[in-house]
Amino acid sequence: QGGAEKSVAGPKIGFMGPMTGDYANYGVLCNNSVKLAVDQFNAKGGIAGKLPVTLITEDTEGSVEKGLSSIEKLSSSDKIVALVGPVFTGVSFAVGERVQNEGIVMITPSATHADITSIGDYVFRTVVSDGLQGEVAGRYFFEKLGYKTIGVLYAKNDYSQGLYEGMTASFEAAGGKVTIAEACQVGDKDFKTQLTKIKTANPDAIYIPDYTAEMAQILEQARQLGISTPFVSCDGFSNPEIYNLAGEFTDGVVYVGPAKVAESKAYATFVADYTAKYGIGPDSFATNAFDGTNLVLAALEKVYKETGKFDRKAVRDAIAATKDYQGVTGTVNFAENGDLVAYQGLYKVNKTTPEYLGTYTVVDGKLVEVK
Amino acid sequence: MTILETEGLTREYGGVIAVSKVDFQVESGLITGLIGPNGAGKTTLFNNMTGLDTPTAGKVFFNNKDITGYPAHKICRMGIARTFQNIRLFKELSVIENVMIGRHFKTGKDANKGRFLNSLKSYVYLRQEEEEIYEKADSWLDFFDMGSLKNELAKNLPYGHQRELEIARALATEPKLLFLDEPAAGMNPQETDHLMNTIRKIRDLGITIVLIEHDMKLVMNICDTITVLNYGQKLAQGTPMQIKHDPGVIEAYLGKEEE
Amino acid sequence: MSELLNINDISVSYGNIKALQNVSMHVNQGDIVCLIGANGSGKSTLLKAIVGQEPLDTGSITFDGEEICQAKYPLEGKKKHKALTTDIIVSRGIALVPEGRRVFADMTVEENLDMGAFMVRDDKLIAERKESMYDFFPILGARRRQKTRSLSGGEQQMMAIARALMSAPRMILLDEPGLGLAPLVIADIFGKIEFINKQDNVTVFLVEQNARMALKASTEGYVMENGRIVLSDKSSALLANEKVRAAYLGE
Amino acid sequence: MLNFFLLILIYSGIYALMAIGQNVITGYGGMLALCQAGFFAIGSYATAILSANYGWSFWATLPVAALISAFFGLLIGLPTLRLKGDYLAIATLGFGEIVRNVLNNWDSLTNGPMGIQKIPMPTIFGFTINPYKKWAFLLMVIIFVAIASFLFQRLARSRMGRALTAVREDEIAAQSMGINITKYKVYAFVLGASVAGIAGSLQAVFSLSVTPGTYTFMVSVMVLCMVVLGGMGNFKAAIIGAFIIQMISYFPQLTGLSGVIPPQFKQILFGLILVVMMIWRPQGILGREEHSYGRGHGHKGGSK
Amino acid sequence: MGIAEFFQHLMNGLTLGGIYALIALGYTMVYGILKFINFAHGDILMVGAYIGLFVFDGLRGSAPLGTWTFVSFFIAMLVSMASCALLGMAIERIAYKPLRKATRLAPLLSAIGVSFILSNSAAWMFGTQSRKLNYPFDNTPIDIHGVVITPHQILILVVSLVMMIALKMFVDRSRMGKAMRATSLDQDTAMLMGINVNQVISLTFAIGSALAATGGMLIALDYKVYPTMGTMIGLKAFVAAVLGGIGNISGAMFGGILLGLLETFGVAVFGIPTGLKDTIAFGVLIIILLVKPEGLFGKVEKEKV
Ligand SMILES: Nc1ncnc2c1ncn2[C@@H]1O[C@H](COP(=O)(O)OP(=O)(O)OP(=O)(O)O)[C@@H](O)[C@H]1O
Ligand SMILES: Nc1ncnc2c1ncn2[C@@H]1O[C@H](COP(=O)(O)OP(=O)(O)OP(=O)(O)O)[C@@H](O)[C@H]1O
Ligand SMILES: CC(C)C[C@H](N)C(=O)O
Ligand SMILES: [Mg+2]
Ligand SMILES: [Mg+2]
Repeated sequence: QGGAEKSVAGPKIGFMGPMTGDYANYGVLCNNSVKLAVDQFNAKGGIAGKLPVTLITEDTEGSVEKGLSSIEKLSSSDKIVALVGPVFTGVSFAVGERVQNEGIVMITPSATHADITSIGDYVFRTVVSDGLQGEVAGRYFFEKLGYKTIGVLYAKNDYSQGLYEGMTASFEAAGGKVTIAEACQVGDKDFKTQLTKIKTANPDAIYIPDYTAEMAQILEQARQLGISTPFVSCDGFSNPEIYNLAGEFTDGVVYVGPAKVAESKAYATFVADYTAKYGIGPDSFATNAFDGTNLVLAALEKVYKETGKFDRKAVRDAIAATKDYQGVTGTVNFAENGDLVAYQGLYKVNKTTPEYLGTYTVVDGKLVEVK
Repeated sequence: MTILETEGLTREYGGVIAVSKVDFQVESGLITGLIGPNGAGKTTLFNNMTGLDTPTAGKVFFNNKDITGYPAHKICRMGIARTFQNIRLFKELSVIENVMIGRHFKTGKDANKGRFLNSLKSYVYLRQEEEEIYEKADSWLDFFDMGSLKNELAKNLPYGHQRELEIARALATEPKLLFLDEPAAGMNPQETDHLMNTIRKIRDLGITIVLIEHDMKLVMNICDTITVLNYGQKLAQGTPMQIKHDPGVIEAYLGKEEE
Repeated sequence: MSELLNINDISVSYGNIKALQNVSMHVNQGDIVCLIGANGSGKSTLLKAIVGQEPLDTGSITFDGEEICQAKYPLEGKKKHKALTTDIIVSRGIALVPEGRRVFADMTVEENLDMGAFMVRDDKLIAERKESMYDFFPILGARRRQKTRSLSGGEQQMMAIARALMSAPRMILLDEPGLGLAPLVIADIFGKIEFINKQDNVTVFLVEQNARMALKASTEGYVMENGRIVLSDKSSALLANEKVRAAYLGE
Repeated sequence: MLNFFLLILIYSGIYALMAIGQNVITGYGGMLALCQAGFFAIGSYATAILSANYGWSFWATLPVAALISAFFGLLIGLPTLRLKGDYLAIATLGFGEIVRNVLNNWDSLTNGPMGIQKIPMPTIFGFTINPYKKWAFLLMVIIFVAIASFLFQRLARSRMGRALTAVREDEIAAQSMGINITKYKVYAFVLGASVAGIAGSLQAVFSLSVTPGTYTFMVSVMVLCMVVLGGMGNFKAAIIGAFIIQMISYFPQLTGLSGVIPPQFKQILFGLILVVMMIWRPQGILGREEHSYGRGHGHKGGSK
Repeated sequence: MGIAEFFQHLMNGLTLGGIYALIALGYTMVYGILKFINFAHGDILMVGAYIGLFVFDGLRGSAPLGTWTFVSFFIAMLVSMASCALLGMAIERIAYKPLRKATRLAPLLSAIGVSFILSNSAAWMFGTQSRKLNYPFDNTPIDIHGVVITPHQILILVVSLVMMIALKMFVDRSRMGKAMRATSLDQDTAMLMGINVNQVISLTFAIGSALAATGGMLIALDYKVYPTMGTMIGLKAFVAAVLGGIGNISGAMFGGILLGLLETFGVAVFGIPTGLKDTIAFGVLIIILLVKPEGLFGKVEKEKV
C-alpha cells in the first residue's frame, strides 16, 4: 500500500453482474443502484470528505468464465478493495472462491443459494438465503394455506432448483406431498407441456420458483390452458416488473419475499432518486445492492479513519462487524457465516397489488410469525 | 487373359435403364474402347465397375474376383484407377499435391509390421515419406511434360492440362487397369495426337486401358478392341476395322463418313 | 453488312497471368465467326469478357454500336467508367453457351429451358420455343422432367445449347459446343448452327477445338495464341493455310 | 494488470486447443461441426468428477478426459458419413446441446445445475499449479498448446493430412484415389474431440468449478470463429485466431474502457470487428497453410 | 393419459410448432438462395418486434380492445415489415455482399457479427427489460371439451400456413421466384440468363426480413419483447428448417410443426423427465437426419460423376 509520504488515492470498488445477454436486466438494475450509492457518496465529498470512491463495473455476461476474468481484472489491474456482486448464484460460486483467495470482501445483493456464504469469511450477502426461503415457503403453504399437495414447475438452474428442493423438503416434512415436479430449461418460453401435465395431476397449488419474466410467462400460459389452481411463488415476484408483464394473471398469487420494513423514509427517497435517474424503478435485488454498496462505503470510511489507508482485510473486518445498520431494506445484520439476518415476508397479490400477510421465520423446524 | 469382366450388368434409375444386361470384357494389356451415342450408358458402366455406383443386377469381376458392390477406395487399391468425364481435380490444391494424393495408399505400408505400427512409422518418418512421394509424383508430372506447372493451382490450368493432370493422378496409384472417360474432350487435334502417344506410352508400361471417347480418330487409331453401347445395351464388339464398317454402329453412332 | 460486335484492343488478366493481350476483332451481322487456338490460349476468357464476366484491363467492346464493356480505368483519360453487368449485356441480345455446360443441376430439363427464356415474357412463345427445342434435340424431349444433374455429359451439352437458344438471341457465343458429343450429333449441331444462322439471322461466334468442322461451318476465322490474335481471314482461306493445317487440323 | 493479461493468455491457450481440434475437423476435413463445446464439457466434467469426487490426480484424469471425448467424437463422427454441410452443423449442434442438457439433468453424477466445486489443483513434483499464480498455469497451458500444435501440424503434413485435404476438396475423387473417406472423417472427429477434451480438463482446473452453463453452443460458435478468422487449414492461424478473439472480447477491459463505455458497446465493437475483419480478409488473417513440397525445388505461387 | 390431455398436448405441440415454422420460413428463404446461415435472422426478428411494439403503442394510445386496436396492429405490422425489409437489404449490402465469392464460412462470421451488433444496440437503446406487446384482440381461450386453445395460437397457425402457401406460390410460379431458384443454383449462369442477381439477392433479404418481422411481432404477443428474444427461437427455427430440408418451404413449415410436436410429446407421452426435453428433440432430430440426410422434404440427390 501507499508509502509513508505518498497520499492515499481514493479507493476503488467493483461491481459485476450480467450487463449483456439474456439476463442482463438483473445486472443492469443492480448496477444502477451501486452507481447511485457511489455517486451520492461522492457528491457528499467522498471518504473523509476528500477521497472520492471509484466504481468499476464489469460485465459477466452471466457466464462463469467471464466472471472469473472480471474478478481477475478487478483484483489485479484495478486493485479494488471490495466487490458488490455477482448477481447470479452460478457465477458467485466461482467468483466467491477467488475473492476468498485474494482476500477481497464480496457482498452479493442477489445470489440466494443456501451454500454461497459457506465459501468463506469474505463472502457476504444482503439478500435472504434460499435455505430460509424454502423452509418458510414449505411450512407456510402447508400450515397456513392448508395445501396438502403441490405441483412444482422449476427451471434447471441452481437458483430455481435450490428453491424447489428447499421448499419440497420442508413441505413434505410438514406432512404435505409434492405430487408432481416438472423442470424446464433456462431460456424456455413455452411451458404448456409442463403445465398440461401438472394440470392433469391436479395438485392443490402450483409452486413456480423462477425469474420474473419466466413467471409472468408461466402465469399467462396457465391462464391460456384454463388452469385455475392457485399459484405460489418466490422472491422473484417482488420485482414489480411482474405486474407489467403478467398483468391481472398475478391475481391471487401468494409469494415469499423479503420481509417488509416499515415504509421508511430512506426507502421512499431511494426509490424516488433511482426512478428519477434511470427512468425505471428498482427491483428487490437492486434495493439490496444499494444497501450492500452503502455498507461497503461505510466500512471504507471507517477503515480510513482508523488506519489512513484501505486494507482489504480491514475492510472485510469492518463489514463483518456491521451492527444494526439502517439501510433502505431495514436493519441489516450479518450472521456468523456472512448471511443476512432477516426474516421472510409473505405476500398475496390482489389484482396487481401485493398485500402483506406477515413476517415469518423458521425456528427449530417450526414456522414462527415475527411480530 | 481377361482382366476385368462384367456379367449381365444392369443399372436402373427408377424407370430409366441406363445400362442393361451388359457383358463387357477387358483383355489384359490392350486398349479397349467404349463408344456409343450420348446417353448410351458408357459413363454409368464405368461408375458401376469402379465402385462409385452399384449395379441393380449383374456382377463385376476383376482378375476373376467378384468385386461387385465394393467401395470405390477398395477397388482403387486393387489396382483400378480412373478419370472423370467432368473433371474432378482437387481444384484448390497445387498440381503436384494432386498427384501426391494419388500416392496415398502406397504409403504407410510395410508388410512386416502391423497396421498401427505402420501408421506410426509413417507419422514419425514423415519427411522421408513426403520426399519419396514427391519424387514419384514429380516423375509422373514429367511423364506428361508438366513439371513446370507443378506449383500452379489445379483450377487455373487450361482444360487440356487438367485432363492430363487427372490421368497423372490416376497413374500415381500405380494401377493395373486404367479407365479414361473422354480423355480428349476439349483438346484440339494436335493435342489429341499428343494424348494418343501418351496413352500408348501408358500401355507400354503394362497398364491395361479402357477409354470412352467420341473422337473417332483417337479411338480408331489406338484401340485394339472396341465395344459399342446403345440405349444401355451392347450393340457391337470387335476391332476398329469391324466396328467402323458395322452398319448398326454407323446408323446409331458414326454416321456416314464425310470424306 | 453491318458490324455487330466490335472488340477493341482488350486485355484481361488473372492476377499476374495475362490471359488476353490487346485483342481486337469484329463480327458482322449475320456471320458465323470461329475462333480456334490451343488449350489455354484465352478463348474462353474472351467469351467471358464479352458478356462482362471478366473485367477488362484495357480496351472496350461494343455491341450493335453501343459500348457494353470498357476497362474500369481506361489508360487515356482517367474518367471512371461503369461496365455493364452481365444480365444487362445479355438482355441486349447476346447468349453464351459457357464452357463446361453450367446447367442448373437441380432443375429439370424443362425448367432449365424456362430459365433460358427468362427475358421472354410471353408464355405462349416460350412454350413454342421449348417444343422446337425438343424437336431439335429429341433426347431432351424424352428427358424433360428429369433433373439435369442425372443427364449424361452429352445430353447436358445439348441442353446448354438449347437453353441459350431459348432467348432467341441476336448473337450466340458458343464455347466448345461439340464437347463430349457423339460424332453424329456434332455433325448435326453444326448443321443446326448454320440453320439458325440462316433462318433466324442469328450471328454466331464459335469457339471450337474441332477446327476443321468449325472452319467449314464458319465464314470468318481467327486464330489465337497465348492471348493474342495471330491470324484472321476468311475461313476457307484458313482451311487452306499451311500453318493452320499443321498446327490445328492435325495434318 | 499483468495478471489479467496472463489470464487472457490462459483462456486463449485453452481455446486454442479447441480451435486446433476444430481446425482438423473443419479446416482440413471441410466438415462444418458445431460441437466443440460438447467435447469441452465432457473433458471438464471428466476431470471434475474424477478428481473432486474420486480423488484422482489431475494428470490421471487427463487421458480419461481425452479418451471419453474421443469416444464421443467417434459417436458423432459416424453420422458425418451421411450428413453434409449445414445438416452436419445442425446434427453436431444438437449433440453439443444434448451434452449440456444431460449434464444439467443428471444430478446424481454431475450435481445438476449447481455443478461441481472445489476441484483440486494439479500438482507436479510436489509443486501446485495454482490458477491464482498465473505464470505456472500459463506455462502448463503453453506446453499443452505447443505439444498439440506440434503433433497436429505434423499430422497435417502426414498422409492423414493429405487424405483429409483430398476428402475436403472432392470426396468422389478422393475415394477413387484409394482413400477411405469414412475412416478419415471419423479420425478427424476423434482427434478434434480429444484435444477439446483436454482443453476441458484444463478449464476445469483453472476455474476450479464446472457448471453446465459454461458450455453453451456459443462456445462452439466462437471456436469456429477463431478458426475462420485465423485462416482455415492452418494451425498457427487457429492459435492466433483464438488469441485475437480473446483479445477483442477483453479489449475494453484491457484498455480500461470498460468503466467508461456502456457494456453493450463492448459487444457491438466485437460484432463490428468480426464484420470488418471478414470483409477485409475473408480468407482469414493467415489464410490456408501452403506446404511447399520437395526440398529446395518447391516454392509457392505461380512459377512459369 | 386421458383423451383431453392428449389433445391438449397435441394442441400445445402444434402451436409451438407453428411459432417455429413461422420463423423457419424466413430462414429457409434466405438460406435457400444464398446457402449460408443468416445468424442475424433472429435479431432482425427482434428489431421487427420493437418497431412493431412502438408503432402499435403509439397508434393505439389508450384505446380499448376493438377495431382500432386491430387496425393499428395491422399498420404496425406493415411498418415493421417495411423497416425490416430495408434493414435486411442494408445488412446484405454491407456485411454479406462483399463476401459472396469468399469461402462459405466467411459470411457466417460476418452474420454473427451483425447479430451481436443488432442485439446489443437494442439493449443499449431500449434497455434490457422485457416489454409487453398487448394483444390487439380478445385472447380469451376457447375451451372445446377440455381442450383449450387461444385465438392467438390459431392466428399463428393460420399466418404461418398462409405465408407458406404464398411463399411457395411466389417461388414456384413467379418470374422472380424462378430467378431466385436459378440464383441459388449458380449465380454466374443465372446472370447469363439475364437475371439481375444483385436485385434478386436484395429482394430475398427483403422478403426474409419482412417475414422475420411478422414472426417477431406475432411471437412477441406471447413471449414479450426483449433484446435477445430472437436468439434461442431463431436457433430452434433453424433446426426446424434443416429438419424439413433446408431451402424447402413446405419443409420449413413441416419441420417447425414436427419440432414443436417432438418437444411436447417427447416428454408428455414417454414420461421422460421434462428437463430432458431438448435431449429428446435433438436426439430425434439427429436420428431423422441420419435416416434422411437431406431433411424430410429434401431430395437425396446422389452426385453423378
Ligand atoms: N441418376 C440418374 N437418374 C436417371 N437417369 C440417369 C441417371 N444417371 C444417368 N441417367 C441416364 O442414363 C443414361 C446414361 O447416362 P451415361 O452418363 O452413362 O451416358 P454416356 O453414355 O456416358 O453419355 P455421354 O457420352 O453423353 O457422356 C442417360 O440417358 C442419363 O440420362
Ligand atoms: N480463374 C483463373 N485464374 C487464373 N488463371 C486463369 C483462370 N482462368 C483461366 N486462367 C488462365 O488463363 C489462360 C487462358 O485460359 P482460357 O480458359 O481462356 O483458355 P482457352 O483458350 O479457353 O483454353 P481451353 O481450350 O483449354 O478451354 C490460361 O493460361 C489459364 O490457365
Ligand atoms: C437475480 C436473481 C434472480 C438471482 C438468483 N437469486 C440466483 O441466485 O441465481
Ligand atoms: Mg459419359
Ligand atoms: Mg476454354
